[in-house]
This record gives sequence, structure tokens and C-alpha cells, in this order.
Amino acid sequence: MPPADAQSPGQFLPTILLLLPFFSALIILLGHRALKNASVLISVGSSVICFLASLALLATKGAEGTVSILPFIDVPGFQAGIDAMIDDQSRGMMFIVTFIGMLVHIFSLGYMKDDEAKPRFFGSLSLFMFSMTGIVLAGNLVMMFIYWELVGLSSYLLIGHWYQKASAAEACKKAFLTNRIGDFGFMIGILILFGLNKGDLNIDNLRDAFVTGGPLAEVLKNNPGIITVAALCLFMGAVGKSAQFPLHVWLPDAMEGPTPVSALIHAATMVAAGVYMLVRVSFVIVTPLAAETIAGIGCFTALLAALMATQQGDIKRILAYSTLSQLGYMVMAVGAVSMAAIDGHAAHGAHPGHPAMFHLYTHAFFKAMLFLGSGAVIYACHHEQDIWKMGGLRKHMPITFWTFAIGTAALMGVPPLSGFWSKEAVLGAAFDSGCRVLFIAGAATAALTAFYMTRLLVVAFFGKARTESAHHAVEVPLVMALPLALLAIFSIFSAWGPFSDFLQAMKPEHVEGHDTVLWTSVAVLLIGSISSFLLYKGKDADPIRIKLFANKFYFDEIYAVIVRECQDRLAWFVTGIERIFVDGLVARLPAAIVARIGSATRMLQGGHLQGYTFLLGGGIIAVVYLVVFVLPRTH
Amino acid sequence: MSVFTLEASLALLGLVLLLLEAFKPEISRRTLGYTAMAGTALALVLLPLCGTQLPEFMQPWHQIDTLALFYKGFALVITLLVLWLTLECAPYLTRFTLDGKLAEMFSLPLIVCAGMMWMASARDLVTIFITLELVTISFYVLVAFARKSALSLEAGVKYLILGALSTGVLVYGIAWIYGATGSMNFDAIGKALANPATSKSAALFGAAMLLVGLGFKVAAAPFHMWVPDVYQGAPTPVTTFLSVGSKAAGFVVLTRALDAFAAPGSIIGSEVQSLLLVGGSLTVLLGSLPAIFQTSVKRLLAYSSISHAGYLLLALACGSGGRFDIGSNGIVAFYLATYLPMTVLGFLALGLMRVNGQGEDLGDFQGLAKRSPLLALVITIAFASLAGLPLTAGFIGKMFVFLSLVDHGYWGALTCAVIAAAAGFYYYFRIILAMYTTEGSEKPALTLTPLTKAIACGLALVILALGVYPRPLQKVLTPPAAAVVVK
Amino acid sequence: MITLGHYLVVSGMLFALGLAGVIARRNILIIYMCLEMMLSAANLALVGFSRFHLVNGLPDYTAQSLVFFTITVAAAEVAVGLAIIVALFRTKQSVETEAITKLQG
Amino acid sequence: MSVLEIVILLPILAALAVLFGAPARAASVGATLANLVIVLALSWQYAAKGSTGLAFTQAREVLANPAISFSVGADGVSLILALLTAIVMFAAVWQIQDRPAIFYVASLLIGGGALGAFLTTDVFFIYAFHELALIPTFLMIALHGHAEPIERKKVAWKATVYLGVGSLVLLAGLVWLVVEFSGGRDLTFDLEALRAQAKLTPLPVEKQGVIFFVLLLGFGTLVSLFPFHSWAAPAYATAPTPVAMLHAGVLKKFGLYGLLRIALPLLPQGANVPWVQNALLLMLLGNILVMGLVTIRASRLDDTLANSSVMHMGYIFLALAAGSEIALKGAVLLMFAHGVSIALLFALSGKMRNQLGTLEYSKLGGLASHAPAFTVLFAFGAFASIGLPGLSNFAGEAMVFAGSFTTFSGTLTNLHWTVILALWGVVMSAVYMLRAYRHIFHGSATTGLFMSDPALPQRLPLILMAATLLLTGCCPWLLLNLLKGALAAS
Amino acid sequence: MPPLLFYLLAAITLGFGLMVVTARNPVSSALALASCFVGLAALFVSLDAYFIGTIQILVYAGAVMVLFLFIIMLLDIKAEEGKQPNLAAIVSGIVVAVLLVTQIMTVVSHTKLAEKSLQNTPLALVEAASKAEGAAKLPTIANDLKAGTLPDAKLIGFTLFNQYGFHIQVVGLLLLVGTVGVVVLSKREKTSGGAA
Repeated sequence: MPPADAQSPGQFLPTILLLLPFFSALIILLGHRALKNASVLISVGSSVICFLASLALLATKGAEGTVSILPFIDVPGFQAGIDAMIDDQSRGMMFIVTFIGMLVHIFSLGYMKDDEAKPRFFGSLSLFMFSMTGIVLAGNLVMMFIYWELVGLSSYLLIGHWYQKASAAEACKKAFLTNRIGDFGFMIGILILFGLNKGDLNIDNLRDAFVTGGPLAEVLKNNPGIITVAALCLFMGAVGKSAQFPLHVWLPDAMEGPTPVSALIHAATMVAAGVYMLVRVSFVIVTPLAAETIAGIGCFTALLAALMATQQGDIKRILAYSTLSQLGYMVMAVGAVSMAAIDGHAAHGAHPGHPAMFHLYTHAFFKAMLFLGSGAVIYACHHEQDIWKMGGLRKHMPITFWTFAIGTAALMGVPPLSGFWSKEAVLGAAFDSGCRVLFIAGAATAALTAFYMTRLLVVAFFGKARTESAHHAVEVPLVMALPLALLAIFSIFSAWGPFSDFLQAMKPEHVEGHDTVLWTSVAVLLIGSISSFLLYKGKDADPIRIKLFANKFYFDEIYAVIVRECQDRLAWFVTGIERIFVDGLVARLPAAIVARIGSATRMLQGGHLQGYTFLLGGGIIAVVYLVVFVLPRTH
Repeated sequence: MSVFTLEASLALLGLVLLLLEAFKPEISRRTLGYTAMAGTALALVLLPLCGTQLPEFMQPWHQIDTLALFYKGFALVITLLVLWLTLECAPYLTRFTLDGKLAEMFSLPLIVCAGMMWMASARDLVTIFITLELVTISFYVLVAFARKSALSLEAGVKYLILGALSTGVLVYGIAWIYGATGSMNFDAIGKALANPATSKSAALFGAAMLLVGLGFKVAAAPFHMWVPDVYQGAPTPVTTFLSVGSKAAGFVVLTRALDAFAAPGSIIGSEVQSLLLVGGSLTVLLGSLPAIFQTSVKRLLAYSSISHAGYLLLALACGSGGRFDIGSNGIVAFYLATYLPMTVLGFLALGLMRVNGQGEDLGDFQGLAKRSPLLALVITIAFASLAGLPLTAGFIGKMFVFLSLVDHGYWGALTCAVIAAAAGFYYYFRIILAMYTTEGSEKPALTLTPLTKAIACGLALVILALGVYPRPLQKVLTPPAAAVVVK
Repeated sequence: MITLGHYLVVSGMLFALGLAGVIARRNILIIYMCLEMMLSAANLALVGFSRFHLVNGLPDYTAQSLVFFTITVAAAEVAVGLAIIVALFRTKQSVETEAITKLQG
Repeated sequence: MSVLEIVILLPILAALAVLFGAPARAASVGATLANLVIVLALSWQYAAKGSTGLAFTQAREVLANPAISFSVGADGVSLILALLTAIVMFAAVWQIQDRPAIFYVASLLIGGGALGAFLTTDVFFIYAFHELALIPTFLMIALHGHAEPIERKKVAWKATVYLGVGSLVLLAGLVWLVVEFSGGRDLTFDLEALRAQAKLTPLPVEKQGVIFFVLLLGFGTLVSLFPFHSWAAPAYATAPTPVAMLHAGVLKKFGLYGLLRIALPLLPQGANVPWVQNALLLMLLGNILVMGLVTIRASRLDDTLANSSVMHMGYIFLALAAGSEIALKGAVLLMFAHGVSIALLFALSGKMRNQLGTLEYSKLGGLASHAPAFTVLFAFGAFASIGLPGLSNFAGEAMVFAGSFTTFSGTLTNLHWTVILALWGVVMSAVYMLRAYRHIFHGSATTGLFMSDPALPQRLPLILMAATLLLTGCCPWLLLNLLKGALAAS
Repeated sequence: MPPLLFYLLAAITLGFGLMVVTARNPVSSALALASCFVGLAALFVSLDAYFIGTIQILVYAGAVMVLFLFIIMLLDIKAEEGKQPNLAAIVSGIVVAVLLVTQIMTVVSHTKLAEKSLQNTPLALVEAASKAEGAAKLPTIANDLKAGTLPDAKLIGFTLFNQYGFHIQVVGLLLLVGTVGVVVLSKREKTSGGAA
């Protein structure tokens, strides 16, 4: 652990950031029926304070170190305290989380105005804020895992906010379970590191153990295979949380939750936590196999999700698949950077900047905004989510339209919006990795992104209203419009020099000679958006129908079969075995034997005197035989 | 006053009671019963005060050591309880006896008691034979005493034939032991058996026959088959007496015989120990397993009695080489002391059921907790103790046995004991369960006199006290250190 | 030459004979007689041993005392036994073992 | 008189008082509340003083050779379990409603037995007190269980025979231990003396393995170690609520406690003998994987809870197999956590059964709308039991897993593979718990079954347990502070 | 004693013994038993146990067997005619007996002691008298011994009353118990009237 010198960031701010939302959540969740609307106030208030605190934290720029806040587990050989690791990475992420969190809180004031269970909603939001803060600040992997699970819980609660709806109830369950599968790997990874590093899971110390010839460097030399396994296991956690293939299925379903939730959790922050974690522990990804796998999975997810997004009709789902695709991008960037580092092309790790983190950062603003914008649309259209039942919203909802358009442009990577810079950084990393496939697939994804986003914009906002509800749509109130506007501003400027410097955005220092990348990205943007615009302009129904894409490559169906055929069949089979054989062999058989012997011995007691005398006589013979003729020989 | 006088007086009191009954038939059975009880109680009080010095002529065949004194006290206690039980059961018993009289049921136990007390002191085979026969013949009479009951009579005949058969075997064994060792006295037998010149096969044959004879008395398998039939058929107080008194007497004799046969250095020691081990293992199993399906509680208690005899045999099989100061003889004594209150309580319940016009089957026990909560509680304690649940007396006894077996590494026997104890859980708990079920609670409530309640509670308390704080009894039974050295 | 062994074998055979009778017969009276035979066989063994276990050149009379007691006890036993058998006969009109099989199981 | 003796005797005396006609509820609640306060105070004192060894000791001789004495004493492990007992017993007694006095008596006896087992330091009494709880458990299941009379009697018999046989095997093992460890001297049952002897002259490793295995079978049966588990699920599903709470929550921990307190210190190498360890690993995988799958199949809440309780024991056995200090401390935490969470869940399912008359998933749904407070409480229990951080179980599970990986140095041994498979069990437990939660609370209440939140006084014990879960979940160091000197590798 | 006599007596004893077991009529059995006891008494006498031999005849052959016969007559028990003999019981009886005899013979053959015969272990009456210990101290017995005769009854009496005085009293008690038992068990009830 670095010495706590004058540069130490102090304990006050992290403590506020962590505990305020925690107590806010606790108070609201336990007492929301007594508190009623006061709970909304508590929650929003705490989010505002947190935002201010994170701003103050940004001001401590340059200070690094881990401060411990509270003990958690402290036994010989295993210390894991509640701590806060403060560096550029966490400060920047902290800002994103609290800023978008605050905006979503404010937006929700409007969006959830009429919901009966508003207090519960805000309580869960606070819980989420707490856990997300925790992930960002966590200085050791145990704590990271703890908050990791807790964001899972808050996501579960928020997706299942309208639990009366069967689809919501199923979706929240699915989200939690899929994440659990990822966490299964995450935990194994942590355990392997725990064992290899003699019980020290502090992230700083782990890095030192790799870099400065600690025990892990030793293992890496002798047994690189296990490091690969560790890296991939940690990655599995990210696969779950960041919804990478093959665990991506939960994220689209998670759109069952209220739209602000989708914006905050399932677009901007929580799903990005996987990437954040990967970058945090990227020093573990030091074997080619691990790096290639990560990059490959990310790339595959990006492409796959983009393909699916092209054929969706639900506005939130399109955005969800887009999020998937962008997350794939980020993951690919992590892998690509590591690949490059292993080959010695580029600087390793998160310092001073990382393309994945940079994309995460920009993406958070515009994707949050897109979701909030879609929320505004849905709100305005009386909870209509099908883009084919909208249309012409441009006129009814100008603010929404413009902000949405800015977001779309940022997402597509229109220069000089923030998305352009970060996407270029990612493609650059892919290019640098030396793997052509990554780069080509990345470019293809970019084209598809442009394609489906244009499609969304064209179908929903242009043309004329296709239904009554779209026709009567009106602009949203100020409390909802304000966050949109703020986010739009960030979507444009956040990648720009001084601004991103202040926000510590992890912007990678540009490597020279990326003309290829630059031109490619502009070219695919044009190809995608123009083809889409031409194709969808003025259409009332989808002109192309690709069932495979529309049905998401049948992943849900395949998984359903797997669950049914494997897990349920296995459970049925095992239960049968357990009932019949285990219980039978251990309990029923001995019982039956004893019972049989019992009734057999009862036959000796037949009540016939002659039988008894015979037994007695036989007994005498037996005893004499035993005592006189057998035992003396044995002794 | 010497202990011997006490015993003689007890027998004399029995005779006096007989005479009273014969010549003063108008005397009520209560008077008779209470007189007998008073006499026994008095003897019990006087026992610790008596001197233990013996005249010289008695010393070859009589001894008064700790064990003897303990068993004398034991005999007095069980006799007292049996006498009281007889009074309790009198209303029911008199329906089956000659002219509704019970006088002999009060006087014979006194004589049996004297016999058992003498037996406890016996140190030669002649004395053992005589006292054993005194007890046995008295029991022939007592078992068949309810002669208007076909079952009692049947039990009497079975006991008679098998008992006489075992007597024959016993005498034959005595003959061979005498032939091999040239003496009837245990000390001399022990000395002769320590001499390698003694004929081993003759000694073994004699010991085998003798042990068969004694095994019959204590209900060791495979000589146990009379027990369920006889216990079931005999009047309940007599069954109690048989189950506790006669068994204890058998074990005293066995203890004394084994002290001679299996003393360290004996040429037949290891064979005898092995026989006990095999017999004990067989006995616990043959006592427990058939009991699983018993629906007659009285018969079940008989099987239980067999099973407990098995544990006692296993304790004896561990011999004198154990690690406990109390010694295997002490363990047997301890076990019997714990066995007394629980068995008596069990039979008391049966007796009370009969007196209140109910049967002895499992079904009759249903709902007892409603009909008589106190009785149900004490019986629960008694059966828990029989099953060997900790914090009851029964557990301490069993633990001693288990400890000895493990100490000697007798794993096979330990396995049998564990299986038997497990089966025991089943059949004792079955009765407990029956008592607390709601079915059958509509039957008339049982009436208990205050004395009955007091004695039942007292016995239950003894069970608990011995289970929680057995140290005093252990102290009593631990032979003085000097005696251990002499061994 | 007649040895102690001869006597012991005779006693053993008589004992076994008695035992066989006890097992094989179902008339309780005869069973009882066989039992007496077994006791007598035991007595024969005792007397035999006592004759050959000389104490100061005389037979060992402690063993013979036991024989005396055995005979006495046997007499008492017979008395009680016969009384029980008579009582049984009175209720069952039979002295066969088949009459007493009610207690079982 | 040691204060621990008061703690042990209080519930037993209260049970007797109720039996002889004292006002049942007042006496029981009073006694258990007093106990809770005392145990809390003792734990506080113990932690505050930073004590490590046994505290509050007192011995009374019961037998001389074998030396047995009624000796009480508590270290961190026993205090944590006593705390668990006190909490669950209080909750169990409090939540009894409109039931005959026998419910109070049984609860007090089971609780008192557990307290006795945890707070005595003589092997004899540790064993004895556990058995004390057997009869009330048996009778309560057989007489007041939630099933047809024939069915519930069957269940009671099965449990009793299993437990009986298990405790006999255990007795044999304990006796063996006592005989082996008394050296050439008088036998003693005093745990401290035995430990001293074990340190002085350890047994040969192979023999340790054999004895450990016998003890494992004995204790294991009491803890429903696979494949000796089939008594547990039906028994818990059938048992009356307070009995299920106390048995699954508290009494079952006795076997683990015994292994922790008796088997491991006396036979430090026992669990490491390869065949013993492999057997244990196989059995505990049976607990986790087989029972996990069986739990997934369950179609009633009580079945789910009962089977899950069997499954969760696997993790604690894992700690025993690992044997490292971290894992063992984690096991203690997990015992506490599981005890509270399963007791809470059984209490809730009992209330549901009372109000709705059924626990079949197919007939339930949407309860969250009618009974929000109830739902929150249930969520506490359910999420605790699937190891969600912030609730009690997580820290324990994490420590168990971590403790099993302290020996990891690059190659995965059987132990490590087992851990990995056990981690999959964590996923499975999420599957069945969320399935249960989904069926009962989510969705819409279209089936016409209606349930309301319990009245506030009735909620009190439930809130107490939920708060305990939260508090110890967020601050596991509260409990770990008690364990400072305990379970260190010898 | 000539071996022939021994064999004759043994044959009488065992032969009548066999008859006891096999006779169908209880009366025959009882009579055979009496005869068997007479043979046995003779064997006793051949072992220098005159007193025992005498009471064997007096008590057993005389009193006990008469009691048996009396009861048989009283109860009017018929022979087991018409009834199928229990074959299994008979076979098992024979098997047990044969095995037991085999065992006893093996044991006897293994016992050194059994090789003693009346010839090689004669009584040493005169020496016993000269040692003048125990019973031989008494003048009457000593005189008999010196005269070369065995004062059998006297010696038994001496042993009994010197050593087993207590036992004799116990046996007396036992006989009393027997008597009481007989009364209790076979007395007719007053209500039903009549004598037994």
C-alpha cells in the first residue's frame, strides 16, 4: 500500500460517498411506508450531496492512495476492510456515477410521479448508488465482489419494480441468475489470486505482486496457465455484469424495469462496472490466451448485438442491444490493449489512459441520455414502446428530439462529438493489437451502429404519427427535460481536452499514425447512416425482415432448452436417485434388514416348550463346542 | 448385630407371616403387606449399622465385602418395592389367586430376599447352589401364583421345566468344576485354575456348563427364551422381582464365579471372557431385535430385560483388566442399580394399568399423558433411561459398558451393542409416543394414591439423580484400593 | 479296569439321555422325570469325582454333601413341580406341551 | 455458580415450571429474553476484554474415573453459538401463537439442550445436552407436525432413528477418543484435559483418520451430511414452526460444533488423511450438488427450505475439510448466519401456512402486494441464505472459500475442485430461492389466497432476526472479534 | 470291583434310563426311572458312597417316584396312544444327545484325572486315622477308620453338621417353601368345595 503522504485524498469524502446512500437506502427500504414521500426527498437529496462530494473529490486530482473506512473481515491471513481506492480512474468513474445518478433521480421525479411504489423505487435507487459507489471505490477484490453482488441485488429490485407483471418478475430473476453465473467465475478468479498471493487481495498489492516480482510474478514464470485461468475467471465476472456473450441474454429483458433505471443501471453505470473492473485488474491479463479470449468475446458480442439491434422494434430494446454492442466494444478494447502490451507494442495497463475506460466514459453520457430520451418518448406516448407505432415525434417533442439526435450522433461517432473520439480510440486499440479480425469486426459494428440508430431516429421521430398516442404526444415537463439537456451537453463536449482533463476521463494519449482508423470510422459511419436513412425514410413497416436477427439468434430459446433439458432433467434424475438409492441404501435397506431379523428372531420365541428345550440343548452343545473345542485353539 | 442375623430375621419374618395367615386368616392383607414392608425397611435401615465380622466357621463359604453389602441392600430395596407393588396390584391379583388370598405373596418375597442376600455373600459352589435353589423354587411358586390365570400357570410350567433343566446343567457343571479343581471354594478354584497342571478341558467343560446354568438365570442368549413367556405370564410384581431381583442375584453369582474363573493367570480365563463376549453380543441383539415388533408392553419389557442382561454380560466380559477403579464388577453393580428404578417404574405402569381395568398393550398406553400426566412423565423418564438417553441413569451404565469395550478393543461387541441400543431407541420411543398421542385419551383417567405418586416420583428422581450426579454411587461401589492390589 | 472315566461316561450318557428325553417328549410329567434323571447323572459325576479326589486318603465329603443337598432340593422341586403340573391339568385337562403355547412371539 | 449455569438452566427450569402449570407464555418469553440479555452481555464482556481462551468457567465433579464433571465455560465459538441459540429461542418462543403449552415446553427444552451443549466443556455433557433435545423434537413432530398423523409419525420416526443411530455412532467415537487420549491414566471426559493430552502425545496419523471418520459419521448424521441426510428435509418440512426453527437453526449446528470443538483439536491430522478428506469432500459435494438439485425440484416452500438447509451444511463441512483457521472461523460465522436465516425463513413459512393453509408454489403468487413487510422480512432471509453480501451468510461463505484456497499454489487439488463445484452450489441456491421468491411474492395474486402482514408484536422476533442478519452481515468483525484466539491452527 | 459288575450296573442304569425316555406310558416311564435309580444307587455304592446310595434309593426310588406314580394315577394320564410322536423333536433330541455324549467322551479322554481307577487310588483309611485331622479327630470315626472300615454316614454327617450347618437350615427353609408352594398351588378353592 502506498504511504499515506500529504497527497492522501482524505477519508471524509469517500466515507460520505459510501455511507450516505447506504443509510438513505436503509432508511427508505425499511421505513418507506411511514416516510411516504419524504423518502423521495431523502433519496434525491443524498444523490445531490453525493454528486457534490464527487466534484470535491475530483478536486483532489493527483492524490492517490487507499484509505480504509471500516473493518469487515480481519482474521490472520485474510484481511478485507471497507476501503476506498482513490486514483484518477475511480475519481472519473465516481463523477459519472454520481452525475448520471443525480440526473436519473431528478428525471425519475417526473417519470415516476404517479407510481404507487415510488418510495420503494427511490430506496432501491439509493441502494444502487451505494453499491455502485462501492465498486468504484473498492480497494480490494473482496469488497469489489461484495458491491458487485449488491448492484446485482439493486438491479434485481429495480427490474422487478413492477413485479406484478409476470415478464418483469421473470426478467429480474433472469438478470440476477445470469449475473450469478458470471460471479461464479469471478469468485473462482478471486480465490485463485487469493491463494497465489498468500491471502492479499488488495488491488495495489496485487499489481505490485505482478509487476515488482512478487509471488505472482513467480507463478507467472513457472505456471502461466493458472494466471490465464485466473484472468479468464475474473473476466467471467465481467461477462455476467457487462452482459457479454454468452451471458448477454439478461440485459434486453432488463428493460422491463422503469426507463430511468435502464438509463442509469443498464446503460451507463452498472453494466460498465464489468469493464471498470477489468481495467482495474488488467495487470492480471498478461497471457496471450487470456487477452485474445477477452478481445474475441468482446468483439463477437459487439457484432452480434449490433446485428440483433437492426431488427428490433421496441425502442428500449434497440438501445439495450446497442448497449450490449458498445459494451462489447469496451471489452474488446481491454483485450486489445492487453494483447498489444504483451506483444510489447504499447504501454500496459490503465495508466495513463485506457481506450475502454474512455469509451465507457463518453458512452455513459450519451447512452444515459438516449435512454432518458426514450423514457421521455415512452412517457409522452402513454407507455408505448414500439417505434413502428410512433413517428413524427420531432414536431411534438422538440427538446427530446434534439437531445435524442445528439445522443444518436454521439453513439454513431459523428465527429467531433464525444463518441467519435472514444470510438476511434477503441478502434485504434484494435488496430494496434495486430489482429486484423478485431479491427474489421469493430468497423463493421460501427457501420451497423450507424445503421440501426439512424433507423431508430428516422422511424420514431420523422415521418408522421402512426398511432393516436404518438399523435397526442406532448413535450415532457422541465424536471425531465433538464437532465436531457445537461446530458446532451456532456455528450458533445465530454471528450474535449480541458473538459475531459478536469473530469479525469482516462483519455488515452494518442498514438501517432492512425489515419487508417480515422478514415475507416468516418467511412463506416457514412455507409451505415446513409443506407439506413434511404431504406427507412417514410416507411410504415420494416422493409427487411431477418428472422434470425429479430429473434436474437434464438439465444433465449436455446437457453430455455438447456435449462429445461439439462438442469431440470438432471434435477429430476438426481432427485430420483436421492430418493430411491441414497435413502434406500442408507435408510430403508438397513431398516428392512433389521426388521426382517427382528421378525425372524421372534420366531425363536414360538411358545413351544419343546422348542425352548431344544434351543437350550443346542445352546449347551454350541457353548461347549465353542469353549472346549474352538476357543482354546485360538488363544 | 451381624448381617447374618438380619437375613435370618427376615426369613423368620416370612415364616411368621405364613403362620399368621394360616392361623389368623382374618388378618387383612394390608396388615400383612405393611408388616412385611416394615420389616424389609427396618432391615434396610439396619444394614449399614451391622457389623461385617464373621465367625470363623462361616468364612470358607461366606464373605461380606463391598459388593456383597451392595447387593444385600439392592435385594432389600427391590423386595420392598415388590411388596409395595403387590399391595398396589392386589385388587387385580386377588381375582386369580386361591380364595383371593395373597399372604404368600408377602412372605415368600421375604424368604427370597434372604436367599438373595445370602447369595451375595456366597463364596463356594454349595452355598450358591443352595441359595439359588431357594430363590428359584420360591419363584416357581410365585410365577404360578395367580393360578386361576391360564397364562400364569403356563408361565409357571415353562419356568419350572426350563429352570429345572438349567439346575441340572448347573449341577453337572459344578461337578466338573469340582472334578477339575478338587474344590468347591472359589478361592481354591481360582488357585487351582492358576496351576497349569489342572486339566484344562475338564475345567473348560465344567465352566461352560456352569456358565450355561447361570446364563439361564440371568437370561443370556441363547438361554433367554423363557424370559418373554414367563415375564408375560407371571403376575406383574413377580415379573418385577424376577426381572430385577433374580437377575441381580444371577449376576452376583456370575461375578463371583468369574472372579475365580477369569482371574489373571487362570488357564481358562481367556476362553471364559470370549464366551461372555460372544454371549453378551448375542444377547443384546436377541433381546433388542425381536422387541421391535412387540405390541405387548410387558413382553417388550421382558425383551428389554434380556437386552440389558447382554450389556451386563459385556461389562463382565471386559474382566478385571479394565482401567476403572470401579472394576467390571462395580460396573455391573452400578448398571443394576440404575436398572432397578427404571424397570420398576415400567412394571409399575403395567400394574397400575391392570388395576385400573386396562390392558398391557401398546394401544392401552395411547393417550396416557392425558389420563395421567404424572404417570406419563415418570414413565417417559423411565423409558428414556432404558433407552439410554443421557442425563438419565441408564446412560451412565451404558457408557461404562461402551467405555470398557472400547478400552479393550472389542469392536465387534461394540457394534452389536450399538445396533441394539439403536433398536432400543425405536421400541422405547414407541411407547413414549403412544402415551402422548391424543387417541385413546377418552378412556377413564387413572387414579393414583398419594403414596404411589410419591414412590413413582421418587424413582424418577433417582433415575435423574443417578444420571446427573452418579459420583456417590460410584464411590460406594469402588472397592478400596487395597483390595485391588490383592487381586 | 474300571476308571473314573468310565463313571464319567456313564454319567454323561445318562445326562444326555435325560436331555434327549426333555427335548423329545411332550408329556410334561415324563419331561420332569427326565429332568430328575439329569440331576442324578450330575450326582453320579459328583460322587465319582469325590471318590477319586482323596483328602487325607478319604473321599472328599464336601462333594458328597452337595449330592445330599441336591437330592433334597430335587425332592422339593419335584413337590412344587408336580403341584404346578396338577394345577395345569386341572385347568387344561392335559399335561402335554401343546397345551401351553399361548405365550409366544 | 457460574453465570453460564444460569444460562443453561434457565430455559430448562422454565420448561419444568410451564409443565407444572406456570403461565406458559410469560414464563417462556421471560426466560428466553433474560437469556438473550445475559448472553449478549457475556459476549460483550468477552469481546471487550479481548479474551481468548475459556471464560466464565466452573466445574462440578460428577464421576471420578472416568472423570466427568459438569464444567461450563465459553470461548468465542461457544458464545457465538449461544448467541444464536438465545436469539432463535427467543424468536421461536415469541412467535408461538394460540398453541398449547407443550409448544413452549418443547421449545425451551430444545433451546436449553442446545445451550447446554454449547456451553459445557465436558464431552459427556456436550453429548448429553444434545440428546436432551431429542425427545421433545420427536414428540413435537410426531404429535403436532404438519401432516396426516400417519405421515408425520413416519417422519418423526425416521428422524429419530437416524439421529439416534447417529448419536450412538458418535458416542462410540467419543468413547474411543476418550480412551485413546487418556494416556495410561484415568479416563477423563474433560475437553481441556483431552486437548492437552492430544498436544502432548498425538495419535498416529492413520488412527486419527479412522477416529475422525467415525466421529464424522456420527456428528455428520446429526448435521444431515450426505448420504445420511434423508431424515432432515421431511422432518423440517413437517415439524411445527418453533421446532423447525430451533432444530434447523440451532440444534443441527451441534454436530458441526462438535467436529469443530472436539474432533479437530484432538485429531488435528484426522481430516487431512487423504482417504478421509476425499470421502468428506465427496459427501459434502453430495450435500451441495445433489441436494441443490433436489431443492430446485421442490414444489413447496417448506420443502425448499428444508432441503436448502441440508444443502447449506455442505459449506460448513467444506471448512472442516479445508481445516485452515480462516475457513474454520468462516464456518463459525456461517453456522451463526445460517441458523438465524433459516430460523427466520421457517418462522415466516409457518406464518404463511397458518394464514394460507398451503405452501404449494402453484397455488401462491403476488403476496408482495398484500404483505409488504412480510415480503421484506422474507427477502432478508432468502437473500441471506443465498449468500448475498451485506447479510450474514456472505462473510462466512467467503471465509470458507478463501480458507480453502490458502493452500493453493498453482495446482488444483481435490479440495480446490470441490470448492469450485461448491461455488456452483451458490448459483443453484440462487436458482431455487429466487424461484421461490418469484412464485410466492411476485406476479399477481389471482388465486384468491390472501395474506396480510402479521401484527406488529408478532413481527418483533422476525425483525430481530432480520436485524441480526443485517448487522452481522455488514459488520462480521463483531463476531470475529469474539474469535480472536479461537481455532488457530495448532 | 470286577469290570463286569460295573458294566452290568451301567447297563441297568442306562437301559432303564432309555426306557424312561422311550416308554409311551407314563407309568412305565416312572417304573423304569425307579429301576434306573436303583442301578444308579448301586453305582454309588461301588464308589464307596454307601450313604448316598442309600438315600438315592430312599428318597428317589422310594419317595419321589412314588409321588410321581401317585400323580400319574391321580390325573389318570393315558399313554400317548393315537398321537403321532413329534418326529422333529425326537430327531433333534437324539442329535443333541449324541453330540453331547461325543463331547463329554472327548473331554473325558482329554482329562488325565479320568484315568484314575479304584485300584490305583485306594482309600487310605488307616493313614487317615493316624493323621487325625478334621473328621478323623473324632474318636468314633477314628476308631472305624483304624478298623479299616469306611464310616461313610458318620463322615457325611460330620461334614454336613460341621461345615454346612447353615446350608441344612436353608434347605429346611427350602423344603418349607416347597410345602407352602404345594399347598398354594394345588389346594382346591373353598367355594368350589371338596378335597384335592
